[in-house]
Amino acid sequence: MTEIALILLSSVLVNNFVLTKFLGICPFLGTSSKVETAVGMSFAVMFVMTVASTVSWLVQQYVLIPLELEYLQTIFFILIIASLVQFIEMMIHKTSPVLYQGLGIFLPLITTNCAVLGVAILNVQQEQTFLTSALYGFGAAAGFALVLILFAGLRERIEISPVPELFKGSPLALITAGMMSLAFMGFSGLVKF
Amino acid sequence: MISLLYALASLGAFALVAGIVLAIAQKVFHIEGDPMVDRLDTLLPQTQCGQCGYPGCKPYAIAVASGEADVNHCVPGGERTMLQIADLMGVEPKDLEEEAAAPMLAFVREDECIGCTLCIKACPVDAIIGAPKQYHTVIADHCTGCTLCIEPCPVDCIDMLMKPELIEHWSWPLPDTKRAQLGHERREQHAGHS
Amino acid sequence: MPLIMLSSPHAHGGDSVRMIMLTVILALLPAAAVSVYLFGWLALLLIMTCMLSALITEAVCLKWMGRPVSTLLDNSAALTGLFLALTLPAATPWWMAVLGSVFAIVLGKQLYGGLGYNIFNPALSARVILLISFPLNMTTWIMPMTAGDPAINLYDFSTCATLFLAGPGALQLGFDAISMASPLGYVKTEATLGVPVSEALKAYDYSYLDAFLGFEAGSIGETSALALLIGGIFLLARHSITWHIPFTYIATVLLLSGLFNTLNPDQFAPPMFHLFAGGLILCAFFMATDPVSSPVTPLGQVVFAVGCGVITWAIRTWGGYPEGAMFAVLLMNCAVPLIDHYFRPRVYGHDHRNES
Amino acid sequence: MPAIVRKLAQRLGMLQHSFVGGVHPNMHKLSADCGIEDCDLSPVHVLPMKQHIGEICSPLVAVGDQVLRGQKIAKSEGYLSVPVHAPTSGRVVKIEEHAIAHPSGMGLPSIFIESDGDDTIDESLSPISDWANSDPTQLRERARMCGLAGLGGAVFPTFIKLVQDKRFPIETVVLNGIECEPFLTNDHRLMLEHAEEILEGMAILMHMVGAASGIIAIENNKQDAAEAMQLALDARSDMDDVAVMVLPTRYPQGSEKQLIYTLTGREVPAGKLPMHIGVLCQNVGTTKALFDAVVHGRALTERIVTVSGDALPNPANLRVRLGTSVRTLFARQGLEDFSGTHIVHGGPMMGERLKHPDFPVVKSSTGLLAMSSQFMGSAHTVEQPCIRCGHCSEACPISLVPNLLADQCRSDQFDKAASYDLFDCIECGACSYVCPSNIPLVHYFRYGKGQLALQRREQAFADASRQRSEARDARIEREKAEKAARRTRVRQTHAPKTDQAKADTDKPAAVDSGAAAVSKESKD
Repeated sequence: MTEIALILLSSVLVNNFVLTKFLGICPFLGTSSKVETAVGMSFAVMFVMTVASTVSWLVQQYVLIPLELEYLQTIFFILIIASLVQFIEMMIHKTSPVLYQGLGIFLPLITTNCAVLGVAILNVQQEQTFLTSALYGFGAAAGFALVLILFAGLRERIEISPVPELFKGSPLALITAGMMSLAFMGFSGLVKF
Repeated sequence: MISLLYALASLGAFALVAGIVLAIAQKVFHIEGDPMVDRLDTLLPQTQCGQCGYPGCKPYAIAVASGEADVNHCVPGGERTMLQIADLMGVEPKDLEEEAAAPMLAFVREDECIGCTLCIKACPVDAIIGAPKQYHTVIADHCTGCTLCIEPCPVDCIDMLMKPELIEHWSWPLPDTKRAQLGHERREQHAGHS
Repeated sequence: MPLIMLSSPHAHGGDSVRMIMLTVILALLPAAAVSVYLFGWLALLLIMTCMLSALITEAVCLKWMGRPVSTLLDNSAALTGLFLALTLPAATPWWMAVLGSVFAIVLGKQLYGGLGYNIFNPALSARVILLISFPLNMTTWIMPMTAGDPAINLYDFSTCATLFLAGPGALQLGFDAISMASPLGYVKTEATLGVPVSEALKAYDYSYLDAFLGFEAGSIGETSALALLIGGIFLLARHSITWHIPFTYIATVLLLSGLFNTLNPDQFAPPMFHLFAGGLILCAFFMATDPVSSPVTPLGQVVFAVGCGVITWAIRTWGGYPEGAMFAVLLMNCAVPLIDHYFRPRVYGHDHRNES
Repeated sequence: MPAIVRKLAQRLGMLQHSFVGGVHPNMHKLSADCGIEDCDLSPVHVLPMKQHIGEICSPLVAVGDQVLRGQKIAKSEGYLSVPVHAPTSGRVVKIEEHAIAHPSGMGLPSIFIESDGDDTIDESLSPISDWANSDPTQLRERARMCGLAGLGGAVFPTFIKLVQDKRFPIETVVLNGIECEPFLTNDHRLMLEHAEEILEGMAILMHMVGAASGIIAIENNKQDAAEAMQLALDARSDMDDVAVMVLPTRYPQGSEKQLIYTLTGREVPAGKLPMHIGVLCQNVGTTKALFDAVVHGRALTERIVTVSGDALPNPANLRVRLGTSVRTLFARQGLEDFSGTHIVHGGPMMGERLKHPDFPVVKSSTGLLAMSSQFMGSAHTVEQPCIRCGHCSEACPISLVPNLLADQCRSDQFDKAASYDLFDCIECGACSYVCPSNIPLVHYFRYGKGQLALQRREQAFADASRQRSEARDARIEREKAEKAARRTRVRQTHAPKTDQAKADTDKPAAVDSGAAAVSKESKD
């Protein structure tokens, strides 16, 4: 029980994928201009990441290792992720056309979200079990969701501020992300994992 | 050699499974038509004026939804409509090609009207009433000011008049302060490229 | 006044931003005075340098952005400089103070559009940047009231000026003699070695009275709980802040530490230690209540303060850094727009919050 | 006192309910000791065709007509409306647009009546002295006929509220003598000088809505008025369940919703009226007017106006006929030169600043203030950035978050502002009053509300246009189909078979090319 909590805490706060591992920066900046879009993106990423990390663990354990095909790891994982993304894309298009339009290109681009592949590969490297890899995937996605939604809130506020011309848009967004990253450094060492 | 076969077979099998799952998903999540068209259509001002190059608001909505038309062709809708469409479509706003004119109303000079009904046929919202050989009249509350009735009139008896300003419809402008100007600057900028 | 359209109301209560900022500066004066008493010329030099460089940076920024330089008179830059100085260790060299002020004004405030638009507390963000960039300098504390040591007399201007201009290296020999660990740092280090908290405190010769009055190592403005409380009560009385943030923040820390201390006194420090140690009171009364970077609504402020309290205590107890208060405030700053959105008060005549 | 503690105390019954927020502006009640004076008749009275909230009236008289005081000169069009009456006897000299007390500077069609000096009263409405045995609906019609509208400034047609509805029985009648606006003293003086009439009016109100109890609410800066009302109350034997309540002074206590909460601890649900929670709230001035209408059969032709302001030499409370020029009122009180002064219609917190004094006194004219540039300047200085101090949220009597709302209005996020309950704002001005950055918050809200109203109007128009357009397309389609069907029938009976096959293949092509030509043309 404690271990589960620690894994979650570690992947959400201490080893946050975006702010301490600097993975998944592209969707982090791309889909954070509105809180609504960010929430949609968060759910999509949470789904893809959790399922991808479990499926890829299964594939790794029961296909790649028995067949000694570890060198095909990346290809397999990308295939899994791409299929999942296709699936969620169809689902969102059906259930929420507005969110589909809002996410635009970033929805199919979850495929290339390095955080997703990163979780899958890190699970293999850290020799996680089935349960912990699922947890780790979910925690990483929750961490991504947390900072994405926080960041979207901040950006909505920045959007209506008289920011100097030179820093409008991405420059200030990146500076803000940097400041958030500094703040998240406060969590370092909180969980030794 | 064997391992290569394994690799090909497993990859192929996996791709097949993924393909089947996706095919089923495609069936389950199949959508009829384009839900964006109706959403876009509600944003348009429904003047049916054809200034966008399409024969009405709905055709323009269809064209925008399919990506065929740009978001900035609706003249009477002005900047606000353009921004809303761009927002809904998730694309960058574009500059308007034409400034929207002040809202106008068509008015038939009745003593000159010969009762030919051509303007009645031209009106896209049935805002002109009258029978053949009788004076025609524009229902002011229904007129969208699209000017489509001007052209067909053989005796040029239709004028476009400014819509009267009503005290009930008067609204406060933005406060005239430095900060408000900043806000406007931002809006212009937003409309420009951001 | 130009003849433009003016909406009601046509009367005004007379409050101004300038007065609000001035009130906070006044409220900080006791703490600043105590810091000068404890750390001598070092504290005075630090405060002066920070305030001056903050003002100059602000003036340059305003000029550069084409805004009226008279905006300086709103006192906000001076306040930021003072805030920053009070969170720095006494042995901070001048260049670090200047750098911090520039960070605070430029990165913390002006890039976001100036006063009122910053997301993070400017002084705290500069403090954290300095801490992460210069960890050694920022965790080197000196003993307050070091008047007796002939090598380093904090009440001697020339010694302090040398220390301030050339850094601790200039007085290496004597400096070690007066540097010491802060209580939080000491307890944390001992805890990693497996020493129970109570023994660590005994070994440190910790006294609650000293901590309350300010005779302990720490940033120049955070040591004296008494002076800070006087300032805080002044702010509350002047209605510059409301009770929500400071009260909830401190209560959360006390509650959490009290609970865990009761469960396991060896591993967890007692609540009173948490209260007087580090920057808790400074952060609770002055940093977390910074209006610009805290929530607007009372309920939002309570949520914000609970978050600050939990994070502060968690970092102090388990984290890698001995002090978590400023990280906690910065982290909660990130959440302010969302808190503002989700914790609005119930509007008159509406049954539920945010039912729309 | 912290809000939590206060709420808890209120729940436990240890403390009286009290609305949240509010401010304590400097009251400047300069004319509190000035008795009500009668103002002379004006040579010309200007009666705008709309002096209430609701639909505009249409004139009943023509130029040259002779009218009597109290004669109906404009009839209401629609339900939410009350008629307009001649304020004195005389002749209609013209009917045209005239400036009114409106911030836009726009005017309304108005009837100009030249006074003949006789002030002959129209006696066509008979007094109803035995109102206690009259049918409430008859009294309600009397209130409408006499043009009664809320004289506290909101001018909501009074008769609409005076209704007995079985679903919403009125339990309490609240008489609003709060007058929380600075400078204004007209209700104060009215209560001091006409306590008996007001009480009689209140009795009529209670009879009309069938209420058992009543409260007369007065702020504690008008102790003398409270005493006068109490004295008059004690003299009556039929109003045992009516109490005078003296409330601590706080702005905006006079706002209906806030007052009802303070008195009863119940909130008027959003979008509902006080009657839905069993309360009727009337201003003392309106109640006095109701008394006049019922007992004397007099239409609403005059009201008490506080003429005051820090730039006015002689503040006063005047009984003024509607339609009197404001310029003459100010001149009567010693102000002739308007350079450097600002005219405010209403109180300083909610009144409108007007660019010139050439507009008539109307039913909503509670006060006419001449303010110095210095006074106005303190409220209208350069706006500074919001420092999010939250003082506005604290002051807001309906718990909005004004600074976020203002941000949204400023950056045209109107839908978001609406979801933050922009339309619940009562525009009391407490937020702007306390704002240390001098942000004209109310102005932003008005801008936002106006823009939202405009958008909604445009949307409704667009929806209607779309329906008409779709109906037209459907009609054309149907006609085309009918025509084609007819043609086919005709061809089938007359033409040889080969021709018909040819026509069938030709026709769609022709239609297509026609449509293409049309779309090409419009593109050009």
